[in-house]
Order: sequence, then C-alpha cells, then structure tokens
Amino acid sequence: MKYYTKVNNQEYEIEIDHEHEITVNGEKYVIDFQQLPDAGLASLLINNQSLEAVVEDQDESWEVLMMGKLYTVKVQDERTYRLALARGLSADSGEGEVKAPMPGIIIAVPAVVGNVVKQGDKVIILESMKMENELRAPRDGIITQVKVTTGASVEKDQVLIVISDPETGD
Amino acid sequence: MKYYTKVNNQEYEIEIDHEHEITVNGEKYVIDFQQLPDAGLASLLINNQSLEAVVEDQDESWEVLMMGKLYTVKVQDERTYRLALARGLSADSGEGEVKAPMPGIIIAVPAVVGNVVKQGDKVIILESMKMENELRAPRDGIITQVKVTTGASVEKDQVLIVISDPETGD
Amino acid sequence: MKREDGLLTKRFDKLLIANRGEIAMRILRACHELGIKTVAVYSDADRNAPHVRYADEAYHIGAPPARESYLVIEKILDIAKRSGAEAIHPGYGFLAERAVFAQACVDNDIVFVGPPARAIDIMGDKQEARQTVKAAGVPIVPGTEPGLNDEEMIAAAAEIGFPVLVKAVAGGGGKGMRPVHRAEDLPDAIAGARREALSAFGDDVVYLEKMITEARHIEIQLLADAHGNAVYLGERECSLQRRHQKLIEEAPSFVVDEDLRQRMGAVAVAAAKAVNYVNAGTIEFLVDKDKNFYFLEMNTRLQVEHPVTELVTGIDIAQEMLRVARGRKLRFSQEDIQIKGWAIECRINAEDPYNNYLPSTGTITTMRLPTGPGVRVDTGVFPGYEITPYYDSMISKLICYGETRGEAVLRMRRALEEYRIMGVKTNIPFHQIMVESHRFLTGQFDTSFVETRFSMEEGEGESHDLEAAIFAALAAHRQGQQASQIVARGARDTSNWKWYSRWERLRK
Amino acid sequence: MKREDGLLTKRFDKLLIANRGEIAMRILRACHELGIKTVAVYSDADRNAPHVRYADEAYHIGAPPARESYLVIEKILDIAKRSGAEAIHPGYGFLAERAVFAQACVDNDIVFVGPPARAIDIMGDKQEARQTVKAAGVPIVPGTEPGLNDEEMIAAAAEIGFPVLVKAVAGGGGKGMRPVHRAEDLPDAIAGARREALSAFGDDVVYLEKMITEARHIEIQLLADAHGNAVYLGERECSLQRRHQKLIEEAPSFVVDEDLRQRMGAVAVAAAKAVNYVNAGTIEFLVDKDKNFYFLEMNTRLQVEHPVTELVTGIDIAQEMLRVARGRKLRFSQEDIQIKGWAIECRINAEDPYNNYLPSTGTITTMRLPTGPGVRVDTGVFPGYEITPYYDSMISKLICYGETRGEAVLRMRRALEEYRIMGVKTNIPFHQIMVESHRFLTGQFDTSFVETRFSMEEGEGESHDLEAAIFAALAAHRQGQQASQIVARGARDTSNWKWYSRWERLRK
Repeated sequence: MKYYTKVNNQEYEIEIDHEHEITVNGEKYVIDFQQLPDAGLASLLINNQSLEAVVEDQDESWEVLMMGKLYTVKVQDERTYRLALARGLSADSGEGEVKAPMPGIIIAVPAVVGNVVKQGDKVIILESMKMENELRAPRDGIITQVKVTTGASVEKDQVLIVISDPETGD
Repeated sequence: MKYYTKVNNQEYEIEIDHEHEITVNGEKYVIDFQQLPDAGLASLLINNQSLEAVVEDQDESWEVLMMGKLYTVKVQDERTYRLALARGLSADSGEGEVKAPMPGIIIAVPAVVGNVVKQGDKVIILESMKMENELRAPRDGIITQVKVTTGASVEKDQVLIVISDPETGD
Repeated sequence: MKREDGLLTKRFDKLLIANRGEIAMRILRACHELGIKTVAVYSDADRNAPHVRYADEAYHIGAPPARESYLVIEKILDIAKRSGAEAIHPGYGFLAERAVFAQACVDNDIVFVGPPARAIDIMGDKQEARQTVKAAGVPIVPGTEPGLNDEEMIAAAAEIGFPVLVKAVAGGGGKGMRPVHRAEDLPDAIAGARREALSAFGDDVVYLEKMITEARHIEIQLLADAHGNAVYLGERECSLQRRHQKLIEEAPSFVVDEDLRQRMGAVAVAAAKAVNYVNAGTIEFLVDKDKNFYFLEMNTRLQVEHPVTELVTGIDIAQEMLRVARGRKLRFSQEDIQIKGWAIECRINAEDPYNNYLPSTGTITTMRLPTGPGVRVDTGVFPGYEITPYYDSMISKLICYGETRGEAVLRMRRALEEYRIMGVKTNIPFHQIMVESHRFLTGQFDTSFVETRFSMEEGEGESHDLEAAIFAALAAHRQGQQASQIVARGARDTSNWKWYSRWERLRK
Repeated sequence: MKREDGLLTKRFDKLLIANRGEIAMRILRACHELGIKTVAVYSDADRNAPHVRYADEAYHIGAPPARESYLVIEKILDIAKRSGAEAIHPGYGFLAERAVFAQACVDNDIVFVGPPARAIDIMGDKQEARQTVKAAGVPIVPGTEPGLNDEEMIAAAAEIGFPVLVKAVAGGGGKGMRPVHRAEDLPDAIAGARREALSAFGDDVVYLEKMITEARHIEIQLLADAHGNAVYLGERECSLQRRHQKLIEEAPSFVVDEDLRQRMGAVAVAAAKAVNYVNAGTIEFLVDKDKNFYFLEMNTRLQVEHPVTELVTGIDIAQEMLRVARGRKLRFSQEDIQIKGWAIECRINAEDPYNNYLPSTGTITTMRLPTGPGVRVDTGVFPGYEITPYYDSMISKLICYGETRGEAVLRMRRALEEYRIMGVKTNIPFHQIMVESHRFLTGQFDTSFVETRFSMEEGEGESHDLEAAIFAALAAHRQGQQASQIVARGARDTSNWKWYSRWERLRK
C-alpha cells in the first residue's frame, strides 16, 4: 500500500511493502512497528533506532506526540489522494465551528454575528477548572452563528460559534 | 438476595437488601461497593470504613486479597446452598488433579502410580524462571495417573498427575 | 493548649483531611507514617479517587461543585464530629486560608493543622499584612496607603518613580490592576482601575505600588511551633509562572547566595513572629535584578511546591506540620538545617500546551509513572479516573533531585520522557521544551518569561518529521487493515464473543 | 588504557546493555543522565519491554531462552560492532561474571563496564578466591583445602569443631552440600556429598567448612578506579533470604557499628586490591553472633540491592561505574563518604507466597506504583507485559528511605500497601507480613529466619473475615446480575457493538 503524508509542509510518499520494510521517497527502511496495550502508544524501530510515540486519529489527520513534540500528519492512501487531486479540492479546508473543548460556563462572548474574524481572534471565554480559557477562531471568516450567551453551561464538544467563508458561504 | 459465605471456618449469612445496605447475620451495614477499572480491584465502604481488595473468582470460591492477607471465601446463593444441603454433599470435595501452575520443564517425578499420598506430599518438581518448584498433592488419595516424565516441557494448566479417592475411586 | 488568637494544639490520633487530589494523598501518607488514623471526605465526583480508597474512613459530602462539598464548613465539621476526628488538615486551596474555618475548628475543640485564625486573618488582608510586616522591619514594595484621592496618588507616584502599578484593594487575578509607565498615563489608569474594581468587586478603592521589573518570585519556607520557635528551611525559586500559576519550582534558587538566604530568612522569621505564626507557612518575595527583595504576601498553609524543600533539607514538612499541631517543639534549630543538593518540581496539568493551554477533561486511560533514582511523583489520580471540570487542573507533581542542579535537570528530562499519561492532554511537552531551553539551563528567567518570551515553537530545533510521518502512515495502515476485517466479519459464522476476543488479540 | 589483566578504560559515548528487565532500565537511566547513547538487545519475548523502548537503538538477538539470546557472546559483540557501541555493561546475571566475556570485549577494543577479566576469574573460583583473600589478610571461614581424602578430612573436622559443612568444589544451589553436627555422621556425609557432586557436576572433590550458626549475611559495597584508588560505601544487611535468594536488604545494618564497619571495610578494600580490582564490586561476609566476620565470596558486578547504598550515601553507583570505565578517577575519598538515614529494599517477585512461593506467569493487567516521599521503585515491567518462564521472577524493587530505620519501615509499609500488581501473583503479601513482624522490627533475624521461623500465617493476628466475606458476596452478587443480563441479551434487537459498549459501561 502507498500512502501520501504531509507534516510541517514536508511531503513523504510512504510505501508499506510488508510487515518489516517500508520505502519512503524511494529509500528503504527496515522497521518494526508495535501498537502497545496502552491505547494510542506505539513503539517503532526504524533501522534499529528506537522511538516511542502517542499516535491518535484526529478525523482528517494523525497527531503524533514524540519526544515532547506534537506533529500533525495528514495521511492519504493512494485512492483518496488521486480522488482529491482529480477533484482539485484543497485538502486544507478549514473548520468552521468553534466547539467547547471541555464542559464549563461561558464567561464572555466577544464574537458577534456578522463580524469578520481572523484565525486566532478571541471569540469565546469559557471557565473550567477554576480558570478562564480563551477560545479562538480556527480560521478567517465571518461569524454566522453564535449559539451561546454569557452564563450558559456547556457540554464538551458543544458547538458555540459557526464561522463561514465570506466567499463561498461554507 | 441472600448469600451463604464461609471463610476460615466462620460462616456469615449475607443478605443484599439493596445497592447500599446489607444484613450480615442479622446486623445491618451501610455499604458502598465499587468495582474499579483495574480488573479485580474493588473499593468498599462499610459503615464508612474504607477498604480495598483484589477479588477474584476461583471456580468454587472467591479469593480476597486485602491488607496483605489472602482470604478464600466460599459463596453460595440460597438456591445452591439449599440444593447442596438437600443432596447432603460435602462442598469440600478435594480436587484430584495436579496441574502445572506455569510453563516449565519437569525435573523429577517422585509420584508413582498406585502409591498412596497424603495432602502436601511432593509429587512433581518443575523448573521455571531458573528455580525448581515443588508441586504437592492437593488431597489424600492414590495416584492413578502420571502423565509426564522427567525432562518434559509442559504448558500452564497441563494435568500432570491424577489422584483418586481410595474409597470411591473419584 | 488553646490561645486567644485561635490556636489549639493537643495530641490527636485521628485526623480529617478537608481536601482531595494529590495534596490529600500527601497528608494521608504523612499520617500513615506517623500512625494517625485518617478520615477522607469526597464529593460525588471523587468516590473512586485515591484519597477515598487510601484513608481509613471516608464520608460523602455532596455534589461535585466545591461550594456544595469541599467548601461547606458545616459539612466538614459535622463529619469530623461523627467520625471522632480530633484534628483537621485543610491542605491548600478550598478552606485552607479561611480564618473563619480555622476558628470554627477550634470552637468545636478540633485541632486545625495550620496557624491561628488571627494570623490567617491578618495575612489574608493585603493592606493589613503590608502594614504588619512593615512594622516588623520587613521590606515591602514602595507604594501608597489605600484610600488616597487621585491627586494624592499622582503626587505619590512622582516620589515612588515609574513604572508603577495601580492596584485595587479588593482585587485579584489581575482585575482592577493597571501597569503605568509614564506620568501622563496615570490619571486614565486610576480611573480605569476604579471602574473595573467597582464593577467586579463593588469596591473602587485603589493604591499604587512600584512595579518591579525583571523580578523573580522567590519564597522562604517557614516552620514555627507553638512554643515561640521558628526556623526557615531555605528558599524556593518560583519565577516560572503563567497567568499567576506556578509551573516549575526549584530549591535552592540560582540567584540566592548564603548571605541573601540568611537575610531573607531572618526577615521571613520576623514577619511570622509579628503575627505569632505557628506551623508551616511561606513568605513570598519579589527579588529584583539588584537582589533587593520585597514582601509580596504570606501563604498561611502548606504549599504545592513544598516537596523541593523536603528534598534539599531532608525534612518531611507534612509530618512536621502534624507534630507542631500536636503541640510538640520543633526537633531542630536553625543551625541544624542544611541545604544539600538541588530539587526541581514540574507541575503536571491536564491542559493542552499546543492549544493555548486549554484545560483538558476526560478519563485517564493510561498512566505510566517515571521511577528510578532521584525521582518522586506526588499524584492523586490513576488510570480509569475521570478529570472533571470541577477542580483545578493540576493532576500530579514530578519532583527530581540531584547532587547538583545539572543532575536534577538531567533527571527531570529523563523522568518527563518516561512519564506517560493518556486520555487527557497534559503540559508534559511544555516542561520538556522548557527544561531543554537555554534560558532555563542558565537560570535566566523572571516572572514574565513564560508569558512573554517562551513559545512551544522553541522545541522546533530538532524536528523528526520523517519519523512522525512513518508513525502516522503505519498507524493508518494498521487501522485500514482492521477496518477491512470488521467489514468482512458479517460473512462469518462465528459467535460474537469469539469474534470479539479475536479482534482484541489483533489489537494487542 | 589497556592492562595485562584484561582491563580497558577509555572515553566512550555509546554503550550496549547486555541485559534486560529492571537492571537494564537502571543502566539506561544512568546513561541518559550522563549523555551516553544507548543500545538495547532483546529476545523475541522482549520486543515490547521497557528497555527496548527506552534505549536509543534496539537489536533483536534471538529466541526467548537466554542461551539463545542474552547469553550468546558472539551475538552481543556482533551487535556492539554493528551499532558502534564502544562499551558494554553486563548488568547482573547473564554474562556479568563470565571472565571470557569481559576478555572478549577487550579483545574487540570494547570497554567492559566491570572489573578486569583476571579478577573475575580469580573470584569466580571458590578455592582460588579463598586462598587469594586469605593471603591478603581477610578472615575466611575455617575449613580444609579441597582434595583431601576422607581420613584427612575426618581429622581436620575434629580441629575445626562441629558443626561443619561438607561442600563440593564444583557445587552450587545446595547440591553436593551436607551439614554435619556430630563426628559419627561425617563419613556418611562425605560419601553422600561425593556421590551427589559426581552425578550432578562430574566431579567428586569436596572440602570442609565450619558451619556458622545464627549467621547474618552482610556485604560491603566497593568502588575502585583504574588508578589504584578504592573506597567502601558501607554495608548492606541481606540476611532475609529464601533458598539463597535475597528478599529484603537494608543499609546500614542493625548489627554493624562504626568500628565494625571500618574493620569490614578495610578488609574488603584489601581483598579487592589483592586482585587489582576495578569498578563496583561487593564482598559478602558471614557475621556470627559474636560479630566475627568471614569472607564468603566476591560479586564482581553491580548488585541487585545497590539502591539501598545509593540512598544512604547519596552516590549514584550506576553512574560511577560508567565514570570509572571511562578511566576517570574516583571523585571522592573514604572520608567523603557519609552514611545518612536508612534504606530498605523489598524485591517484588512474580510468585505466590500462599502457594509455596511458586513462580507465577501471565500478563500484567494493572500496575499501580507507590509514590510520594521517600519511595523509589526500580522496575522493568508495565501493564500489558507478559511475565514468561524464561527469565528470573524478580520484576521490581521497592526501596524506601527514611531519616531513621523506623521511618524507612513505616514508609515501606505504606508503599507496600499502595503497590498494586495484577495479572500475576506477587510476594507483596510476604513483604507486608514480614515488615509488620516483631522479629523484623527488632532486627532479630539471621540467614535461616525466612525458611525456618517465618510463616505467612504470622499475618493471622488481625483477621478481617467478615470484611472478606462481604467483598466476596458483593462480587458474586454483581457477577450474577451481569450473567443474567448476558443471558437476556439474546432476545434483544440491538447491534452487538451497542450491546458491548453497554456491558462495558456496566462493568465500570
């Protein structure tokens, strides 16, 4: 199987030949990959280098936490990659929703429907674990929905704000 | 539900009235019993005394490891208890098989078919983890089968010796 | 012994811990080691928490929000009476610095393991604390009394010298506070601070304080008995903070030499004696780049970061607190206390350093503690435990000891690398990047460092993109294979149970 | 530097660990802290073991049985060359005391982290060791030379005095050994020992040794550099043994005062110098009730129980071994070494103390490590790890430190109570009963104590039958409820997956 991966703007074409051998951009590596009983933890020997990482599936990409650093890796198999190429879709379409990362209480809502926001703008302040936490816009766009008001209790993953693309309305 | 329990020759009649109350030999206790995510580990509050134990089902009885001590508790529900009483069966019928408690190699077989053994007599010596381990007769009886010879590799739980009751041939 | 100022000491054999989490565990362990019976209290969220299982007795006290459980004085006292607990240890947070609680214990003939209520009261009021310690000869940050009008403050500012801070008397958490660098900005800043304080706390009284720049937060650990003896156990360096939350503490401090230690220690003891302080307490100072030090506040309780002091002095502070509360004299004098080696503590929080340090909730699926030489972990959670939004996000403390700071740092690095917590995000990556950073290694940081000059991008140095890509591709590949087996299963005539166990094996 | 006797020292930056389990982890941690790159080797049984995951590089070396993997000298050397490792640490067991291996390393220009091959050779031969140290003035257990005929031995026995031990030169593990209490039993005992030794080892040479009764096993830790310096790091008390396996060790010893320590230390240093010893080593002594001490043997390697010495001296022995092997001089002299506090180690074995200490195999499902002040755990296993019959049953070491023996014991009690290992049986209950026992607390034990005067029944004192019965009844009740839900499920029209997750929730 061939996989197309992208991490920190580096692209690697990884072919998994069999259990113990892969080819990355044409170069062969001897590997031993073990998923450990601890969910998400994996051990990898690459040409005898020993590495351990937490590897988690995040819908559109994989998060790899290794030696204290977090890597976000996009992985597509050959079929998905070709389809995406054919459709000419940008694979990087941003998310348009701001969700509560944990249960808590809404302290302030700087976001206003109709406002234009830039990625990183403060849109909600949520209190949880005795701390105020600023939630920021995940992308540029226009705020099309504000679903909560100050003082509201929210559950984890509840959608708080929707941001749309000013051009496509996406 | 009523349960008949026996531990170290003490008998307790335990009635589980509901989630948070039990009656033991007529005396009421307020309890809170929690099975923890660690398999076998349980937390119990009895009238606010906090206890933790490893509780394991061992076919005919329960093993409770609590504060460094192992308790073997026989538990019968009312139906089983009455049936056993009615049949007049001794609930303590001994096991007749000596099984390998772990994989290993047989170093010596003192047991000989036809010999009379007492509970605790040495019947097999098994080597495992660099150590010689003596396996002993679990009951009095006559050795009716010896299924291994010196030098054999054995798997965990493999039956090595069968001991029968000299009277019933059980 | 019962004093006028709300201090009761006497022998006790059963103690209630009015707290949860790692600090409850810390106190339970100290009691265990001294043969004192223990009583735990728990909210609905904590039935399976370690402190409940570890205590001799445990009592339910209400719903998860602290104001319905851990903060309800009547409930705590009621359980102390029901269980026959003769003493209460408040830990830190919750009721630890509530004079009314300390007094209520004493009124019920229960030993409060901490200072007299009066000392808590004085030190809890910023202005009264300032005035009291100033009278005892403790240097305080130059500033004005509260209650001046705007013109008086503007005049005072010229004397103090810029930059200054406008601070609300009732303030806290940065609210009602304004830094001012130029005289012409002062009137607006005073007005703004008053407005904010009024709306947040219903009180618009403000005062001025000189702003100490490039300051370090350094604190002195004290121990005092009820017989008039008090000693200091050296200093802790706590400058690495984010939003006023300490993240990394160490003992001793990079910038404190023996002379400064003695001077700060003497001043701290004087401050404690000024309020007839008893038991463990901490005087926090700001130390500027010229090694001038100024009283900041006194914490009248056990601190989160006490273990670093325990490791370098060999004194078990939690045990000493219990001895002092039993009315015993200190077992050592100032000369007996030696600082040996170096200790560093990293606070492990359930938060995502890659996402603006947002708190993370969820169930801990795996927790592998670092072990081996020089490593101590104080934790109050375990696999299967759910991190809820009700309590603070600090779930564990990792403390490393070495003969030298270098050895302690190296041990911390390897311990952080060994630590695995899964199910919630943690700030372990933050600590890993911090302890690798040049600034940390050379001790060049102040209280503004984390917020203004540190970034998680600092770890960018050695990148392992290729290896990350391989991990992800292999995980995706394995997932794809499993998915196809799941799809194929419909066709098979195996019992679900058999199938499930096969799938379990495959996962292993 | 390369010496005639097979000693090579030089700086190295990459080291291969020819071992597994907790000792491999211990060495990996020391390397990590000194910035030395590490190479692990593993058998098929150990692919997921911590030492493989913790090392910088890892190489497969064969099938699980040690003779096909960890004991194969050629494979180890081959991997050292392939990986560019310039040094090898053998740990303990496996190849640690094989002179031929130490020499083979040197012949391949690889530093062997241990003594010169010649010293291993001498100390590995019981008779040669006895003669060598005797010549250096070290007291040895009175006895005969080997090779005497029966009549000569009978005459010698009268001189030595009964009881005596008949011992086979080639013996080990109690084979070819006979205790003799009366002169008239000696001829039969000699004949029996010869027969047994001939059949077991193909060698019927025996000798006599005085039997030391009520003896304690006390050993001296040594450190020597390649420049002629050697120091002792105090003693360890290791009398609590079962079948010659140590179970609990402590430092210092209850019966060793400063005078005895100095005399034993001086003798131990003399013994080491007699063989030009370099690196860490241990001289084991028997100490009788009159405090006479006799050389037993020298262990020419790192010992399992080294952590107790680390805790009371503050010296990281594993790191010092690496420094010595790099050719560095010792950083301290005898006067610098201070014994402070008390440390106790319990060896946690996968064995069932309630069933004749039978080894237990299986997969560790849960492991909760004790933590907090004064507790160190050295372990090489983790949840999900399978304990196989291939290697020894010691899976972890729990070490507790206190200012006094009493404090160390109390911490050990609470740490044992906190420790949870599930999936395999362990001897934690043995340790719990032992550290509660009057004999242990008062230090009244000798090498025969565990086997002859200790029983798991000692814990009978406080019995909690009622509580155990309640636990079992509630577990049975809960199980019955679940079973009835499982039976009922056939009737339901829910997908298996939904059902499974509901069942999972129920279990929680």
